[in-house]
Amino acid sequence: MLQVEQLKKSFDGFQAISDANLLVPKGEVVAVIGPNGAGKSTLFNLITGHLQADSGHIRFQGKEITSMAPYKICHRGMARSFQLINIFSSLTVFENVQASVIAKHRLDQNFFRPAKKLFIEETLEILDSFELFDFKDRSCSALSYGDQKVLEIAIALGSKPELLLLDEPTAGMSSEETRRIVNLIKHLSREKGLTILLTEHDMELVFDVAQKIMVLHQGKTIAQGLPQDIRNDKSVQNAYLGETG
Amino acid sequence: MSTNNLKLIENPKGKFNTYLGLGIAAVGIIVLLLAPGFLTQYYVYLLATVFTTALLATSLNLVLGYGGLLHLHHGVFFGVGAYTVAIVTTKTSWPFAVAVLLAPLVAALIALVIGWFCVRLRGLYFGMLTLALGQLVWAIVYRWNALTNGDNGIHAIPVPEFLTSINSVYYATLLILVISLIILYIITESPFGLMLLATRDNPVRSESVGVNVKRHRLTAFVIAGFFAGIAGVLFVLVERSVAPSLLFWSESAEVLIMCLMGGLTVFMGPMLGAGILVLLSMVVGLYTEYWLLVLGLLLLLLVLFLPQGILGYLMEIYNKSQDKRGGN
Amino acid sequence: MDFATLASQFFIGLSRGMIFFIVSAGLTLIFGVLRITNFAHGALYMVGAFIAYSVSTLFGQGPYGFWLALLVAPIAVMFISLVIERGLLRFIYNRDHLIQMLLTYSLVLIAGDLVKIIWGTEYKSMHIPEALRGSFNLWGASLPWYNAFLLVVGPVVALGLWFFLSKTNLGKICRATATDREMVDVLGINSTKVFAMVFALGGWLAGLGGALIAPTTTISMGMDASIIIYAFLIVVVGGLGNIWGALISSIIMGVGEAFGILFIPGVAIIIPYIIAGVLLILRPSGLLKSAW
Amino acid sequence: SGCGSNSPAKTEDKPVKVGIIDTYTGGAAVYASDSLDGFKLAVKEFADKGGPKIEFVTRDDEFKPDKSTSWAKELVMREQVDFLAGTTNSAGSLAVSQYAKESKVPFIVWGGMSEKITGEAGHRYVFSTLPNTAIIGKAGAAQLSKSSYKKVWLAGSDYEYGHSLINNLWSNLTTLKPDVQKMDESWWRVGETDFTPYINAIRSAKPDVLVVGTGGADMVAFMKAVKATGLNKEIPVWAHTSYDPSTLRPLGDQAPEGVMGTNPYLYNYPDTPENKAFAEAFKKEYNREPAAFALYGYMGGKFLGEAIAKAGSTDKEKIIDAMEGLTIDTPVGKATLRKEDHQVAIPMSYGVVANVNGVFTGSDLHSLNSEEIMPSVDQILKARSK
Amino acid sequence: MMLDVRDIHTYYGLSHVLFGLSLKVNQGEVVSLLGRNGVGKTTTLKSIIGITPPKSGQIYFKGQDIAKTPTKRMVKLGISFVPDDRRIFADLSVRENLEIADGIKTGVWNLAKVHELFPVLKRTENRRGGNLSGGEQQMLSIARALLGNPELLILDEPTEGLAPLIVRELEEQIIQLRSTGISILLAEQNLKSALKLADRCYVLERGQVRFEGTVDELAENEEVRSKYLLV
Ligand SMILES: Nc1ncnc2c1ncn2[C@@H]1O[C@H](COP(=O)(O)OP(=O)(O)OP(=O)(O)O)[C@@H](O)[C@H]1O
Ligand SMILES: Nc1ncnc2c1ncn2[C@@H]1O[C@H](COP(=O)(O)OP(=O)(O)OP(=O)(O)O)[C@@H](O)[C@H]1O
Ligand SMILES: CC(C)C[C@H](N)C(=O)O
Ligand SMILES: [Mg+2]
Ligand SMILES: [Mg+2]
Repeated sequence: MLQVEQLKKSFDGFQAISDANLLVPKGEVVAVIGPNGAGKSTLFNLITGHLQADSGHIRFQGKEITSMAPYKICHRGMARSFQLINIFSSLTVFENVQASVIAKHRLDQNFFRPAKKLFIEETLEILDSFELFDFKDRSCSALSYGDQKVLEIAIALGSKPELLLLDEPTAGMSSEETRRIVNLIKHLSREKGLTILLTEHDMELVFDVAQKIMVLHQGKTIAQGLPQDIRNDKSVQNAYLGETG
Repeated sequence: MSTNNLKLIENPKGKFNTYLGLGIAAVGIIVLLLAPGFLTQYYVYLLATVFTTALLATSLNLVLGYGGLLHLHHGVFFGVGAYTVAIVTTKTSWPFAVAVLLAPLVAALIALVIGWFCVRLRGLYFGMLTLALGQLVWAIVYRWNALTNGDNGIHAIPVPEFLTSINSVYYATLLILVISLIILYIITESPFGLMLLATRDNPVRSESVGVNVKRHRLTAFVIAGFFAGIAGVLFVLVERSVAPSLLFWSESAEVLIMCLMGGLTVFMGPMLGAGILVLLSMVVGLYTEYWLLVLGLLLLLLVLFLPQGILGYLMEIYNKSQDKRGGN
Repeated sequence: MDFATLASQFFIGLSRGMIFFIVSAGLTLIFGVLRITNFAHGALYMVGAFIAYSVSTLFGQGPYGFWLALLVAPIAVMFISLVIERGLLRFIYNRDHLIQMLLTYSLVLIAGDLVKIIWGTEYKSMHIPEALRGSFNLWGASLPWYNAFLLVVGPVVALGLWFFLSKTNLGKICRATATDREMVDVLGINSTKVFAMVFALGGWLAGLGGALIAPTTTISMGMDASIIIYAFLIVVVGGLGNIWGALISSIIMGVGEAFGILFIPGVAIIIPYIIAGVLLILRPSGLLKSAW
Repeated sequence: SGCGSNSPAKTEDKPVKVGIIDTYTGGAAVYASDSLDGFKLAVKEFADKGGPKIEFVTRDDEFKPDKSTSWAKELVMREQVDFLAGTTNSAGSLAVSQYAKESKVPFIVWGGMSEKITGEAGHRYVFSTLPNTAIIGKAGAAQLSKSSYKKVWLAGSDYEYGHSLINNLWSNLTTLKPDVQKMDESWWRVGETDFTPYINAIRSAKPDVLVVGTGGADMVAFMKAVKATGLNKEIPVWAHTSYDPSTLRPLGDQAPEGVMGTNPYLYNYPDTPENKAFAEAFKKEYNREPAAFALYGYMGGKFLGEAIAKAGSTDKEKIIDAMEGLTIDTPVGKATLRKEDHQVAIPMSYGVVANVNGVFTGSDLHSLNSEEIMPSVDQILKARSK
Repeated sequence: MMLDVRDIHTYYGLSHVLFGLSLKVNQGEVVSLLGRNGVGKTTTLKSIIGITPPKSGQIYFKGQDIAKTPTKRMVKLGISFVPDDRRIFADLSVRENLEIADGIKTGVWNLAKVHELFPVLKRTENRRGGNLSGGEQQMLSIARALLGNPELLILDEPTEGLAPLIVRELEEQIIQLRSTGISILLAEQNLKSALKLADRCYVLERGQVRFEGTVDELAENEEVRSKYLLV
């Protein structure tokens, strides 16, 4: 599904990603872990085209997408959520998701159909499956942090992706909310057959949902494999797991 | 602290009861239809000027308020539209209707060219490039004596017989204004309009749900240019003359002020601002030499006490009262 | 075109660039630290020129008049700026960018009419001091002494700003405030004072620019509108908030315009916009790193 | 703007109301305030004599042509004035003139100098009470043709006045001296502050003479730069109004000596009793010497008042008829509003800036009578038929 | 008592983050705030320092209510703060970063002394602040705070994102600081680190204190640890 090879990216001389490699098989949940500043978000930004790679390759469904514009990558079936809340702050909850659905149907340049009447069913369905139905007419800035995080994912799903990237979907969430997200991820993966790539610092969650883990450390992939292998990997323990206890 | 994406207002989309809105609009139109009956000629003329400016301001707001782009030189497209009519009618033998149809198209074309460069820039950089390129257009119009008559402008632009009386001009501008506003309103309510708000709120996110943000902004820019071109046509109908100062940056600054004065958050806001500013500059100018001082002081008070604009402020009050009534 | 002409035109352009720099340095400083788009900067420049005129006239336009004007006018403008900052701007620091622009724009309108009320509409002219009159020979072409004087003042101001910003504690605090006001507060430094001071310094520079230009031209209303557009283009092209960027683009603008006047005198009017447009298209976020 | 009314309500005739649109702010405001004071003086003189009664209101166009027209509309439609007047900006004059024609409200131009106003764009409803650029150009060419200049550099403010002046001067000069050649032209924006680069560029091309058409604040700044760069010592310079007090007063002792120029009027030239009386009356009223624009405004008022008296009516059309070909006494002698083109005919003089007993003023003055310098009626008719 | 926070409620705009939180820091004590991401540790610290002043509640510092005191006066009062994201002035050199903080409030700490504590800052003094590694930035940030000569030093996740080696070094230095008599309030996610450094701990959950006690008490309380700290 997704293949990253020898990716490199530096900012003003600082090598944020020095050698990242990743293979995401179709239908699996893959987690990228690593300490703060390892380059996880940067890697995500490179994959989704928000940043341009210095060198290396990213292939999605067999086709090269390195440094392609984000909207084109989205059209090919990849969607993402963001680590920090990144929603359309002045729109209602409904409109937030609807905007994404409209873009999916490529009607974003349509001038003459009232937006109010478009894709109501489809949007409501998504809102419903995310338990956001009751808030649909609220301004999204009035949602709680947890609900905003959920909305963040709902927007991504509006584009009906085949591959979903989640950047720390439970960061800053309470344990109940975290559980809600875990269930959601499992649901999306098992029932909807979505391929999911995520980052998380919550190891419990990672080992719970991930079928495969990649460890990033100082911009390098230091390990990649099944969860139990990663757990026992010496270098990973030194670089990351060891610290979090 | 990101100033790259202009975040213009806290709650940029006023909710408004559609029926109430329609009702107010209908009453407004009826009053305006009857107005020439009991106004002196001059005020009829002044209202026609207000209509022209109102369309210009509303078209700017598509980019400024809805698109969140700091467009500092919208007057260029207005001027280009007006000049197109002036040049076609005085330098060619084409019928007037052709001039009128051509004007918004030429304005949109210029907007396409300028916009093509500008949409790649953000925030104030965007604003300054609109300014620099717009001034370039101004300088060309100012200098190209053979075509534009230079600083003198073009006067006595011939218009069809039925558009010579001030009352007929009034009704013509009103009609075109209303049609344009309806189209603009439909656009703001369309998927395009919704996505425009989305790109303003969060361009990065818009891009990742599959919107080509640059193209979207460019489209908005061109549409705004198109309607500014129509406003240019109205200007010619009302004034029957054009001058390069239409394309000078200070003119654009005034339009910007109108938008802010009325309120960017509300579709009708810029129109209100246009009305207030046009009337103010005329009326205060009659009584004091220092009308700019008066305007400056008013603006100062507005900024300090009503930063969301007049209509924006009224909407806020309205929304609050609605929220209360709606209960929890 | 002989070398002497090119050289003297270059120096004249450079001295024009120095005025641009002095004015836009103030603007960019305010941009960088306060993050305010100060439209009133041009008005402050104009007021500086008028005050310089008045001071110089008070001394019968004699030799002391000019030097005193050069001293007094910038300081007077600095105080005006201080009043503006304390009285108005500080209430809108956390407001939207456009709102801040609008407030400073309203000051432009007010200042214009106040100048008219105070100084009247008759245009004013201030004399070049005896010592700086006339021209001298430079490789066969002549360069006015006053332009040479500007070529000295510009670098002195640049050097002063450099010294102030990189060598004094206050300068360090300014630069720190530009990147992170909250953290400056956390360190126990009064950022409010820094803001007031930077705005005043910006005003001082605007006033200095006005006082320096005053003897070379007619002091009249409308001076503000013509400089502010240049200053904005320069500041943005240079990179918002970057003083050295402003220096470079001032020089490009001044010299570019001078050569435009030399090579295409008929259409010199479009040159600044072409320069700014091309530079912005080539470097969409300014020549040097922006503080934003 | 404020209203100024000077008519004692003693005759039963309704007063004629004049709407003045002029540049009361910005770089050209001196001219407008001079002409307004001149006009007021004329109005006052009529009032003192017991009629005709003239009322007026003023509007500030800020030197912007579009402002001029919108005020013209306001004055005609709302204020219902009988006459329009003013407009220092030539482009503004042309714009207002067009509206005057449409609305059939006569317009007396005492500020805009473009020859188009009474030339190709002239019509029944526009009058000019100041020498236009055709006249100035002809006089200037006459002055310049006295010396052996060959290579000429033309320069000016990049708008109607500058272009029109330079065009007229150049075409007259080529007729008088077919061997002159134009080196190049420089054009600066209105409101240019720094003339050094222009002057340096021109100087390096070494023309025989530099001919300049600029006005207002730019004129003062230009003259100042001429002095500062010492250009006047190297290359002869010609500029209209170079020795007018409005230019020289702000320059003080920094006026560039030797700059040639044209100007129809100085408070002490022509040295006649009529002029002395006018200058004294003006000085008494406004505490300064009248400059050329004071004369233009004064003549505007004079022509209007005399025409009303002659028509014996306040009907606009009748006043126009009376004005056509009207001759009056002015400080510069007899002045006629030519019937065919409504352009005032007065003598024009030329001279150079000189230091006369410690005061900078015009010297070496020569007068050309109006027949020598007015464009012929044929020329006008030909221009209009285009 | 050095610091006494009583029943504070803090909001970000409309969202309510701290719900009646109270805590105390005694003279010369090291107190640690624990809790998972987003429970409000940073917000508590920012409320004390005045960046996000509480809507209600009191904060007493040496007996004086400082709940409404602006941030810029905290150093003069004797409180210094090291934010979690370090907030180094990237464009200033290391030395300049220190110099601007120097002399606001005089006391035992000066440039020489902080160089003694963090020799690395002497070695890198001419480097751009933004070019330092994460660990060096953390030390610079602490040094900068120390130059304010605080009686109470507030540290937000000082060990976050640092390599284990650097963490150990930093812990040493914090212990050294404590021996100089400064009171320290720190937020930590790293339980090991917290247990090593602190005298007492507060465990937060959703903007409220759920556990309060000495380090030993926490070490023994399996339930609290598994429930609120997921360890
Ligand atoms: N635009 C940028 N300019 C300069 N440096 C950057 C930029 N973006 C990220 N970095 C640096 O790159 C490194 C990797 O950052 P990244 O956000 O990818 O980390 P992460 O692994 O996602 O960490 P976290 O777990 O904290 O989210 C960090 O040191 C960061 O400071
Ligand atoms: N600027 C802000 N605006 C709105 N909400 C915020 C803001 N900053 C933090 N929050 C929210 O407040 C809550 C508490 O955040 P806080 O940063 O205090 O947590 P924390 O315990 O320090 O977490 P961490 O361990 O991740 O640093 C979180 O839900 C967070 O999302
Ligand atoms: C400034 C003046 C010299 C302008 C001149 N009166 C004109 O015709 O425009
Ligand atoms: Mg990350
Ligand atoms: Mg925190």
